[in-house]
Amino acid sequence: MTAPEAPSLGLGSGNAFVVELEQFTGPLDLLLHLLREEQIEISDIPIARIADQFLRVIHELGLNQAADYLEMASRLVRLKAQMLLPRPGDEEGWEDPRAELVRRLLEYQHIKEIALWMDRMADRRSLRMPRGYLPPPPELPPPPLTLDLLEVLGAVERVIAGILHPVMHSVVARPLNVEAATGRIQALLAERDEISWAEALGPAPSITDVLSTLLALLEMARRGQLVVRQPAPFTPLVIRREPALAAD
Amino acid sequence: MNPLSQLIEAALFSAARPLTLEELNDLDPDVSLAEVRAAVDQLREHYDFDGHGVEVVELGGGFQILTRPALASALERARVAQRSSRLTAAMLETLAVIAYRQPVGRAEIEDIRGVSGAGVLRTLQERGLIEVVGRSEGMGRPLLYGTTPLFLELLGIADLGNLPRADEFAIALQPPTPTVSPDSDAAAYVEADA
Amino acid sequence: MNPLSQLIEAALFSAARPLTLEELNDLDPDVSLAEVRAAVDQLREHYDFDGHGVEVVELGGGFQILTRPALASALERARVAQRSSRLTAAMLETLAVIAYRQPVGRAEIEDIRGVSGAGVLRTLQERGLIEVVGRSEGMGRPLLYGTTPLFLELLGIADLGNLPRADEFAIALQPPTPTVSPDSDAAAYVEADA
Repeated sequence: MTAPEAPSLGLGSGNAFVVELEQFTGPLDLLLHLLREEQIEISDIPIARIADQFLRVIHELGLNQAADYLEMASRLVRLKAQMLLPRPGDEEGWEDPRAELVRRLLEYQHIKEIALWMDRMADRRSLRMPRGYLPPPPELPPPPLTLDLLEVLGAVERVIAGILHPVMHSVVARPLNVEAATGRIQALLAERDEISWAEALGPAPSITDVLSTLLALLEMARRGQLVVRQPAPFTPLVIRREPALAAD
Repeated sequence: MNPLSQLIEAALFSAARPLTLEELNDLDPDVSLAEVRAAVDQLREHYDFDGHGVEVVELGGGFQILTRPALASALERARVAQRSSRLTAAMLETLAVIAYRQPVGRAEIEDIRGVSGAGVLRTLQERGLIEVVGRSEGMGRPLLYGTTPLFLELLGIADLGNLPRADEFAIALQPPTPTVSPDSDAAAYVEADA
Repeated sequence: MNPLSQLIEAALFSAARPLTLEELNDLDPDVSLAEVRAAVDQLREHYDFDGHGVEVVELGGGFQILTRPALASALERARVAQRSSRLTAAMLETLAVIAYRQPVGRAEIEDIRGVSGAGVLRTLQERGLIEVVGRSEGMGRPLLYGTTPLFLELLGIADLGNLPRADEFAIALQPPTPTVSPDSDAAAYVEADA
C-alpha cells in the first residue's frame, strides 16, 4: 500500500531484516506475497511447498516470535499433514482441507484491494488543502444552558446499565487443586480398573476442576499409576488403573 | 453574488470542516433548505466559472471549501501548506474491513486480517476515523465499530453510499465456497501420494 | 482569474498565517514581485467587485483572506443557534463518564459508554463543560479530558469530591472486560465428551 511493492524475499539470503518485517501487515499478507511470487492460484495451493516456504521466511525475518505468524505456521503444518491422509474412496464426499484457508485468503485479498483504493482516494483528497487559518471563536454570551445533578446521575445509571460487569468485583484466583483430583481418581480406581473421563471429573465440574483433573491424570500417567487411552478418535477418554486390580 | 451565497461563503471560510445544509440554514432561518442548497450550488458554479483557486466540495455529509488539486505542488513547494500524511497499510486494511462490515466487532476484524492487537483500532479511534457505535448481543457484549464523518472527509466522499459496492472490486467479498476442480486436484493428490 | 491570482488565492486560503509578498513569490519564482503585487490587487478587486463574503486584508506586513466584518453578526447568530439549552442524552452520558473518571481519554469514554462521537466531545468543549487537561502516556498520546469549573457551578457543587457517590461510581464506570463464565464452559466441555 504505502510501500510500493514488497521486494523479493531472497529466500536463501539468511538475513533477518527488521525493515522487511514492516513489509507485511500479517501472516495472510505474507502468504499472499508468497503465492504471488510463485504465481500460484489461491484456489489451488500446493500446501506442502508453501508451508515450508512460510516457515523458512518467518524464521529468516525473525517473525517466528510473533503469535499471529506462529498460529498460521501451525495451521499450514496441520493442513500439510491432512493433505497427506489417504482420501476416502468416493471423491464426492471428500472435503478439501484447504477450503477454509482459501476462503480466508480470498476475503483478505479483497480487503487489500479496498484498502488500496482507499489509499488512492485519500492521496487524491490530500491534494486539496483546507482553510489553514481558523479565526478564534468570538466571545459569545454564555449559552442558556440548563443542567442539574439529577440529569447527570440519571446518565451515570444509564451508562452503568450498559456495562456488562458494572460492579468491580475482586477477582480471586482459584488455584488448581491437583491433590484433590489425584485423591478422587485414586479412590475411584481403588474400586474399579477402568473409569471414564466424566467420572474422573466428578459432578458439576468447574473449569479449574477440569484443569486440575487433567494435570492429575498426566502426572499419574507419568508415574505409571494409570494409562489414559482413547479407543477411537473423538471418543471419550478411558482411564485404566496400572497395574490392573486383578494383578495386584 | 447574492446575499445568501455571500453569507454561506463566509461561513464555509471560517470553518475548517464540512458544514451540513442544516448548519448553513442557521445563518438565515428565514430561508428554506432548498434555497440554501441553491445558494451553495451558485457559489460552487461561481468558483468554477471564474476560475478560482478554491472550490466547493461536497464531502463528509456537508460542504467545504478546499484548494484545487492542481495547485497542491506549488503550495507545498512554497511551504504554505502541507498534505496530510498517509495512513499505514495496517490502518487502511482495518478501515477497509470496518467501512464495509460496520457495525463490526474487534474479533471479526482480527479474524479477517489474520492479525490480533488493539493498537490499530485505538489509533484509528484517537484519530477520529472510527468510533464505537454499539455493542453486540453476543458473548461478552463486544464493542462494535463504525466509520465517522471524518473518515468520509479523509477519502473526500460525501457519504457511505459513495463507497464502491464491494462486488465492484475484482473479487467478491464473500465468495461461494471455493470450488476445487476435482480432476486437477485428484491428479495432484495421486502424485503427492505416490 | 489569472493563474497567478488563482495560486495566490489558494495560498492565502490554506496558509495558517498572513503571507508576505516575498512568500507569495515563492509560489512561482518565475514572476516578479511587482507581478505578485498586481495579482494580489486583482484578487482583492475581484472579491470586492463580485460581492464575495470574504476580502483580502493587509495586516502585519502580510496578506490574509478574512470574512467581511458586516457578516460577523450573522455568523455569530448561526453559532448561537447551534447551541440548545439542554444537553442530549449522549452528551450527558459522556459528561457523566468524564466527571467520575477524569482525567480520561476519548477511547476509554467510548469503551465505557459503548457509543461515541467526536462531535459530542467537541460540543461539550465548546459549551465550556469539559476541557483538555493533559495527554496520556499511552499509544498516540491521546488527549485527556476533565470537567471545568463551569460544570461544578451549574450543578451547584463546590468541588469534585462533592459529587454524589464519587468513589463508588468511579469504580463502577470502568471499561468492561469480557469474561467467560467458568462454569458454563466446563459444562460444555463435559457435554462434548459424553
